[in-house]
This record gives sequence, structure tokens and C-alpha cells, in this order.
Amino acid sequence: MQSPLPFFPEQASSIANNVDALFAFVVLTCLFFVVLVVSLVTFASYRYRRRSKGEVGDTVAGNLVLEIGWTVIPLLIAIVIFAWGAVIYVNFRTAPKDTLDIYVVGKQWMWKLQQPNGRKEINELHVPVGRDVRLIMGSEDVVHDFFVPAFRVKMDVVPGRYNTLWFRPTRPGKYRFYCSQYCGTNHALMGGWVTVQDPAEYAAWLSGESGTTTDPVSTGEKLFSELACNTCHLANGSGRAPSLNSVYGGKVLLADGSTVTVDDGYIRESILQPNAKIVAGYQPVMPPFQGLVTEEQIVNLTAYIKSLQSQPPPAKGAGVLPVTTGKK
Amino acid sequence: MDAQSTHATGPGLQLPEKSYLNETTGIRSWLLTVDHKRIALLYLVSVTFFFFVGGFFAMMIRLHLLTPSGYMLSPDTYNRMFTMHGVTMVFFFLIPSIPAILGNFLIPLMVGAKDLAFPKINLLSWYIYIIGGAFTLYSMISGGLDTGWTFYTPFSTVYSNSAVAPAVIGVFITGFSSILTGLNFLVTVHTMRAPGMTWFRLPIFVWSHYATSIVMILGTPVIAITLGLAAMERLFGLGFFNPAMGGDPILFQHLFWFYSHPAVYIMILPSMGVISELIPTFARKKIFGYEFVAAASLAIAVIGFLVWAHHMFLTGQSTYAAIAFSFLTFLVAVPSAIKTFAWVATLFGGSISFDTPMLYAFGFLGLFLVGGLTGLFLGALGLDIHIHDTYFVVAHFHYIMVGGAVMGYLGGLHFWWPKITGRLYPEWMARIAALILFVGFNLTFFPQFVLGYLGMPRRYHVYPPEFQVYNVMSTAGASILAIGYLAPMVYLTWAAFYGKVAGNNPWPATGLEWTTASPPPTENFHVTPVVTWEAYDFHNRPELELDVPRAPTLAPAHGDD
Amino acid sequence: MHRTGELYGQFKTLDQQKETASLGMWIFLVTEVMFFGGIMMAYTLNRHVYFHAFAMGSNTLSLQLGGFNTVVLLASSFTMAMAVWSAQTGKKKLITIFLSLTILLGFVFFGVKYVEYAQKFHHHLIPGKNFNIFFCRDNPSKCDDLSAKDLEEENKELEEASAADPDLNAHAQLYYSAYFGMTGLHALHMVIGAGLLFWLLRESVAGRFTPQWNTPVDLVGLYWHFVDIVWIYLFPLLYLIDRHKN
Amino acid sequence: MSEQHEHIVSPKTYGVIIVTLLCLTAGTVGAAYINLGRFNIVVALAIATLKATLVVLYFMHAKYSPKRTQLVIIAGVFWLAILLFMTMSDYATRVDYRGVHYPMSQRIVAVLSRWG
Repeated sequence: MQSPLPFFPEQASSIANNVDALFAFVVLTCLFFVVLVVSLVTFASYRYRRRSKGEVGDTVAGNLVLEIGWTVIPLLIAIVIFAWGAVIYVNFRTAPKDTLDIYVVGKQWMWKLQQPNGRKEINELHVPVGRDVRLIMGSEDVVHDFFVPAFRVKMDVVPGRYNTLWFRPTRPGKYRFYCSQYCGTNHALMGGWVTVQDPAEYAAWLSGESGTTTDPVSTGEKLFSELACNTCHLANGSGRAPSLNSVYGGKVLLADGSTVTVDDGYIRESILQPNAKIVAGYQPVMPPFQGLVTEEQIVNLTAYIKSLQSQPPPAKGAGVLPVTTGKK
Repeated sequence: MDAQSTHATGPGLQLPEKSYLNETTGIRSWLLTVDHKRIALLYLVSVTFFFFVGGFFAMMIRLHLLTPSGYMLSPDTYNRMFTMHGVTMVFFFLIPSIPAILGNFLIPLMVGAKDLAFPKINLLSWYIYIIGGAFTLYSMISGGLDTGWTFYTPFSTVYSNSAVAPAVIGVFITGFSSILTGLNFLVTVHTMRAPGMTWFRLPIFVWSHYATSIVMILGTPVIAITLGLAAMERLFGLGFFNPAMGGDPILFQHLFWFYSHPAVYIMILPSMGVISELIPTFARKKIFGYEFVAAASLAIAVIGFLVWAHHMFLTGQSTYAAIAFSFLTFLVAVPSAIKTFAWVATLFGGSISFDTPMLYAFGFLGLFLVGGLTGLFLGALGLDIHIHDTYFVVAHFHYIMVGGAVMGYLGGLHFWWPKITGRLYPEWMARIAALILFVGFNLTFFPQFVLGYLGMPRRYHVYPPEFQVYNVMSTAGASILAIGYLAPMVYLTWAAFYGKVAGNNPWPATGLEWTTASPPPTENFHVTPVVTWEAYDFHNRPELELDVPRAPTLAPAHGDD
Repeated sequence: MHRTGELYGQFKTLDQQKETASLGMWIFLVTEVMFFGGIMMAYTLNRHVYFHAFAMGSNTLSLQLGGFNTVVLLASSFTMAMAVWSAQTGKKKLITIFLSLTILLGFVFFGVKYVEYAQKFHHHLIPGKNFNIFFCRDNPSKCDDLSAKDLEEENKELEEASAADPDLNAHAQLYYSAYFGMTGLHALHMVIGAGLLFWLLRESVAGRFTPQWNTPVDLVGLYWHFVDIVWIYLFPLLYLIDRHKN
Repeated sequence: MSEQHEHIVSPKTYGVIIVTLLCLTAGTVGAAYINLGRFNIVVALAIATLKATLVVLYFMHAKYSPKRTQLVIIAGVFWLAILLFMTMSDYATRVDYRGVHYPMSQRIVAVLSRWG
């Protein structure tokens, strides 16, 4: 597919043509000036080479017309390039209406992407051809940057705010995407593939099962981090939410003073309606996941939380009663 | 020194008995000197040291990138290499190189003063530089630095596991060295000029250092406080740049580039100044449009302060701000164009010789042209979307900073070496080295333009295999480049002791510095000079013994005066 | 460079030397402007974004102490200007007197600043792990230096501010970062200035300054006035963000 | 150079200036207690600038200094303005700048719970 000496990246988005056209224009402009200056210098070097030891140049010290000329002409050319570039940029920054919105989260050193129907991908992005796609991007840690050379688009992913990036893929295929803002050790590995598919193919892919059949515990573990549960439910109890180590089967103290046994039902309720029963010492900060997770995912998450029974309980963290002895 | 002077006696030329080099001796006389010429040499030694430290890191980077999967260094080591390469080269080589060495040595000579306005502050600036350098070196050996030379937050302040604090403090300290140098230059140019040395008789070298100093004194304090805040954030958890504490990483970028973009002009303006000396000297002709070239320097310094956010077009910056910053960026292109055309026009009607400094000047012209023009790509908003943070950027700024600034630096070093040491370097060796440099440079960095447009992001320790061909080319070029840099270091050092005695004005050139002895006496001029000639005037200077005039080829519109 | 009397070797005349020194000082002060400018920028942005937290933080400062310090610093600027005048007109005794007064006022400023800093320390308002804008509300007994009325008022403001900004504590911490950053940097400059003033005092007691040669007094004066100007801006920016009641 | 005579400002002038400065300080505190909405900050900065100008012109003798000293002062103020205004021009014109940062963990959850 690639020639041994590639010179131009593939064009696979609606903006790529525009960018390349401007690129060609600027290349030609620059070539013109390079050729001009190099030939002038070469000519002068030959024509005005020193012929005798005591020779001295002429007395010309300036020319106003020339000065004005090489002030105004470069200025005009610069304004043309500026204006052309600005038009492309404004178009690039202004997403059209009715886009396919995909959420993107960058973290050291992976991309987590989520389709509108909730289907998640890691370092992979599937998009339908011909559809306006908008990426809504946030970062969990440092500044990243989402860059698809074939689409000629890139945008920084900055912690603390959203940035958006839109494109319309024009050709089915697989294209690389990169992180192009330096983000630490494995910055260079933080990339993946954008797969552009026919709309029908995309729809099929979207509704299909993930295809990977793994056991519920590891699926749940993956979900636990993909849903960012792990950002609050830290294992050592220092997070904004209680540690889940050894909680299953035990009892926890609630904010209203009552206790509740941690079983499948309570876990399910806590995922879907977290504010119903708040563990003592914690704030009601968890968002309800009602409608956001499938039953299967709840099963997987519960399986994972069960598996944490074998983990040591945290030293600190409010609300966790001593593990009841009868549990064994 | 005296023992060696028997080695080298040019035809009838003798080194002056007493010069700034031998008036006092002993290590103390150097370390406590307030003579601007000796301080320049102190800077020369220390800056060269940092250049080779940075060069070593560069070699490691290029060798590592020979293969796509990068077997040589671990990712963390690679990240440290490019970071320390950048930090060393930018803060400890490029920024002090021409101003602190050539500027320090030459500005008092060129304006006809006995010294800079504040000699003790000048020495202080060198010590500050050394202390800052020591902190940064300490960071390199105690865990290294892996933040990129841009120190972007929150990576540098929260996430990096490397020795960020000492490096940041080192750069912070070094900033004050730069501020003091700039302050000294500004005041010297204002109040220390010799009788008859009017503003419009100053060499362009002085004008461009004046412009550089403006950038140094107005920009450097901002990076100092910014890095100070970043260090506080890393050490004590101050939160201005940390989003987890409500701070804003983009604010850091604004403050950082407010200095670091103009800092590019700290690197290139002095180099332009050197070229503006070399071309008239070796074309034996007044620089074309003196006032325009001088004004262009100031324009670059001022407009250069209004463009910094073009490094941030893709951070989510406001579209309006991006358009404004892009437009201002294109305005900077104009004074650069004025200068380039002025240099070319100076050649016409001249009497051109091809001594080594002139070869460097030609090299500068070519490389600066490419570097400057590729800036148009990056300044154009639409193109920046694609090439931002790719190897295109890397190639572009190396063309400016290495192709432009270092070519100017080496050209200047060759040009003034006879003045600094009193001795000539071996001409043919120097010409070959200049040629090697030019070829090696282009082979190293031109392929990176292509890589960048193909989409290879910068700061990657591994890369897709389709990019390998260009990376191999680049590494091959870098090996040639390394020879090109080692050679001058060797023969210039040799020439300082054993070269042919140069005499006061070997080229000959018109500046005031060439009217005194080589090497100059400690007080620069035995008698305060009185300037009666315009800059670069070869015609009314009988003592230069130039007597074969060339007939004018362009109609003199506001020519001879 | 050799020095003949008060004239350094690189200069030709005392006038040239004085002019050079004065220009150098002014340029240095401009770099100082930019130095403070960076942290001023951080302040500006965060005040723009977190106005409620900044107003809240500002209202925990003591306007009496801040206002008093402003007056002290202005007065010290006046005495400094008078010291320069005394030097220019050759009144050697007066130089010493006015320099001593300036130093004294500087130390009054430090004293007040110390009281302010110490209070913030006791109230857990130093940015860091223990920062807690609600400390006095939660532990009124440990804030007995605040009157019951003040405390009540502050609690009311805290309530309103946390309604407007759910993450008040973090953002108030940013205010305090700005407060300590700016006033700390200013105080550092004051310390350097005080050191310079002591040196001037020694020289003036030795009778070194004459109408012909008083450059050091002049230059330190410029520096001291600059530090005063910084405070002229810091006072409204830090103490007077949102003082009105309605 | 040598004909430039040092201008000596009289203690009387200094007296007038310090009294004015003290009055302005009282004024700025007073103004802060009046609700002027967005103009509180404008008034505060205007008074501070007036005070600073008086200090620069009289205490620091800028009124009697050579032109180039005045140029240096103006350059300093101008560059500070560049820093503040051009940086704020970005923030002030952002369409999507919400002005409230959430702690990161909350924000990520917010991202993930947007779709539904």
C-alpha cells in the first residue's frame, strides 16, 4: 500500500483536500522565493566576484522603491496565506449540526472512546464514512493530543476542560491515530487505528457483541476502570468513595446510622441509584448509572466486586464496619 | 603565551606585547575579571561545554531513531535525552551563545567604549549562568529530566517522576543572567558610545543586539516567575497550573510562550546581526538599506512579542484569538523578508570574496530562508492543524536555530577569531568544515519536513516502520553534522595558540573593533576613538588600502552620502 | 576597571556615570514589572474564573491591617523621597534621619505582615494539605481572635459563596496561593530594599553623600518607590475585591 | 549630556503628593464599600493607577527625567498590558469556556454519563 518513499499522507476526510491545497500553494510560493534568492546569490557571486586584492564595491547603499517592493509584496502574499489558512481553521473549529458524538478520554497512555450507544473501545475508533463525527475529549491526567494524519485533524486533550474535534471521513479504510502532545513514558505507544466503515457495516459493528468472551470478573474489572469507578473507589480507602475491598458479604454503616448487608441487590442498587443508601462519612457524589449500564455489565461488575473479597480491607475509610466474623 | 609567539610570525606581523590576554595572569585574574573580553571567553568555554553536552544527547536521539522499534534506549531514557537536549541547547547554548560571547566581546569595541556600562554585573551574569547550569546538570545526573523543554503542566508539576525541580530552578536562575546581559547592552548602547558614533553609524550587529536585549529584559522575567510558580507547584502544591486543584494548564502555556516565542528572536536576531557584518565586509560594500535593516531588527523584537499563542492554536484556544495571533505571526515574516532581500541586494555591485565567514553567511542565507519560509506553513492556521507537534515543527525550528543561529555563531566566531586571539585559523580546513556542516545539516533536517507532513509526531521513541527511510537519512546526516561541529572546535583551539598572526584588520573590515590591536588591550583603545565614517563605508577609509572602485550597477537612489 | 574617586574607569564624566546608573535602574525596574506581571496574570485569570472564591478569600483578610500597611508604605515612600532631597541639597544629617525613618516604617510593615501571616496560619489558610476555608466555621473556638460578629458574618458569606461555587475550598486556596505568592514576592523585595537601606544608612553616617554624588540614594529610592507602587496595586486587588454588603 | 541639570523637587511638592496619596487610599477603600457592580474593579484600578502615576512622576522624578527614561517606563507598562490583555483575549472570547473547573474524577464521570 505504501511506496518505499512515501511523500504525502493519504487523504481520508473532507478537510484533507483543503489542507493539502493550501500546502501545495505555500510550497510553490516558498519554492519561488528559494529559487529566486538562490539564483540571485549565485549570479551575484559570479558576476561580482573579487578580481583584484584592493577591489572595493560600488557606492550604492539603498533604493527606496526596492525596499517598498519587498515590504509590500511579501506582506500581500502573507495575507493571502493567512486568510486561506484562517478559513480552513474556522471551518475545522466549527462543527456542523447533527454530528455523531463520540466521547474520548485520554489517560497515560491509552485512549478510551465511547460510541453514542455506549459501546466502548480502547485505542480503536470506528466511524461511518460520510457522516460528520465529533469527538468530545477530556483528559484524566496530563495534556494529550488526538491526531489523525489521514484526516489532517488534531486537537489537544486538556485536563480540566473539554475540547472538541470534528471530521467527515470520506474513504473507508484503517488509518493510524496518534497522541501528538508529549505525555510521558509511553507517549509513542499511545495511538491506535481509526476504522472507517460503510454506514451499514458500522451499524452492524455497533450493535454486535464485543466478540471477546472473557470471564465476568475480568470483564467487570475492565468495566470498573472504564466507567472510572476506580477513580473514586480507591482500594486503600483514601478516595472520594469507599474502598470495595472485602465489603461483599459484610455490613456497612450508612449515613442515617443504619447498616446494610452488602449483597448483589445492594450493589445493583448502588450502581443504578447510588444516592439511595449513602455510606457514612461519604458525600453523595456518585452519578446514577441507571440506563447507562446493561444488566450484563452489572453482573460483571458485581462479579468483580465479589472477587475483591479476598483483598485486604483498607486501613482507613469511614463507614466500613469490621468484617463480620460470620461471613466465613 | 609568550613562549608560543615564536611559532607564529606572519609576514612582518607581531602580536602586541600587552593585550587583555596577558596583562594579568593566573586563574584568579580570570575568575574575578571584570573585563568584558575575558568574560566573553569565560562564556565561550562554558557555552561550548554545554553545546557538546547537548550535542551528545542529540546524537543519542538520532542513533536511537535508526530503527522504528528503538532498541537502544528505554522509553524513559529516550524521553530524558530529548528533554535534556532541548533544555541544554535552548537555555544554555542558543540564548547565551552569540550575545554573551560575541556581543560581550564586541559591543564595547564597536561603540568605542572601554567596557560595558556595568562590568561587575557582567561578571555576575556569568556566575549566575554557571550556578543555573550547575542546578540543571545536577538534575541531569540525579534522575534526569523528562518533561520536554517546554515543561508543560500538569505533567511537569504533578506526573513526572524525574528531577524536575532542580532543572526548573536552574533555568529560573539562568534567566537572570540573560536579563543582566540584556540590561548591560541596552545601557551601554545608550550612554557609552564614543564621540561621533551616532545611532545611525552603529553596526547592524549592535542594532540587532539592542533589539535582542529588549526581548531579554521584557520577556525573561515572565518565564522566571512562571517557572518559579511551577517549581512551587511541584514542591509545595501551589495550584495555578494544576487542573485537579482548579488551576489551568493552558495558563502555563500562555506564560511560557510569552517568553519562549520571543526567545526564538533572542537566538536568531544576534545571528542576523553577525550576517549583517559578514556580508558587507566580504562584499566590500555598504549594507543595502541600512535604516531598513536596523528598523527590521526592532520590528522583529516588538512584533515578536505579539505572536506567542501560535504555539497554542490547538489547545482549544478561542477561534478569534487564534485568528489574531496568526495574523500577527504573518506580520513578523515581513521584517525578516526585508532583511533577507537587503543581504542579497548588498551582494550586487560588491567585490565578493569567499573566505570562510562568507561561506557561513551564504549557508545562513539558504538555511534561514528555508527555516523562515516553513514558518509560513506553521503560522497558517489551516496547515498548523496538520503539522503542529509533528517533525515538521522539529525541522522548522532546527533550520532557524541551528541552520540560522548556529551558522551565524560559527561564522561570527571565525570572523572575529583573529580579533579575539590575534591569530588566523587554517583557511582551507575551515572552508571544508563549513561545507560539511551545510551538507550534514540539510541531510539531517530536510527529511524531517517530509516526516512531519506524513504525520510522524515529535518526541516519539518508536515510530511506524514506513517512516524509517527518512529517519535513517536524518541519522546519517547527523553523523556528518557532528564532524562539522567537532572540526572548528579543534582547529580554532589550535589556531588560538599556533595560528598565523593576523594583524589588526586582516579582512579588512570597517568596524571600530578593527581599528585597535588584535588581541585588543585591556582598555580596548589606547586613545578614545572619534568616529568620522558611516557604517560599512569602504570608500572614505584610505587606511584600508582599497583602491580599485567598481562602477555602480544599480542607480543610487539614496546611495552615497 | 580603575576607579578615580567616585568615577569608574569605563566612564568619562560623573554625569555620564550617573545617567548610566539611573538608566540601568529604570530598565531593571521594568524587568521587575514583568516579573510581577506573570503572577499578576495568574491572579487575573483565576479571579475572572472563580470570582466568588476570590471575593470570599479577600473578605477573610483584615482591611484594617491592610489599610494601615498601605499608609505605612506610602509614608515610607515619602520619607525616602525626602532622603533623596536631603542628599541632593547636601543636608547630611537629614539624610540619616530620613533613611532611619524609612527603615523604621519598613519594619512596621513587616510587623503587621507578620501578624497577618500568623493569623492565616492559625486559621488554616496556608495553601497545602491543611488548607480549609471552613476552618473557623467548624472550629470557632480556635479562631477566638475573630469577634463573634465577624465570625457570624464570615459564616454567612461562606454559605453564600459555597452555594455559588461548589468547590469553594479548592478555589479559595487558589486565592490564597495568589495572596501569598504576591505579598510574599513583595515582602522579599522589601527585605532586599531594607538591606540596601541599611547599607545607605552606614554610608550616610560616614558622610559619603554629597550634592555632587548621591547616586546610590537616588537608585535605592527608585527601587523603594517601585516596591511601594506594587503595593499600591496589591492592596485593592487583594483586600478590596468584594467589600460592599449588598 | 553635561548641560542636563538635576531637577530638585521641593519638600512642599512631596508633602502635597503624600497627602493626595493618603486621600486616594481612603477613597479606594470607600469606593469598595459601594456596590458598583463590574465597575468596582475599574474604579479600584483607576485610583491605583493614579496613585502609581503620582509616585512615578514626583517621588521617582520621572516628570523631570530624560525622554528615554520616560520611554522605558512606557515600554514597561505597554508590555505588561500586552501580557495581560492578549492572554485574557483568548479566555474572554472562548465560546466553550465554562468558567468552572470540576475536580477531574467528577469530570470524567460527567463525560461518561453524558450519553444515555
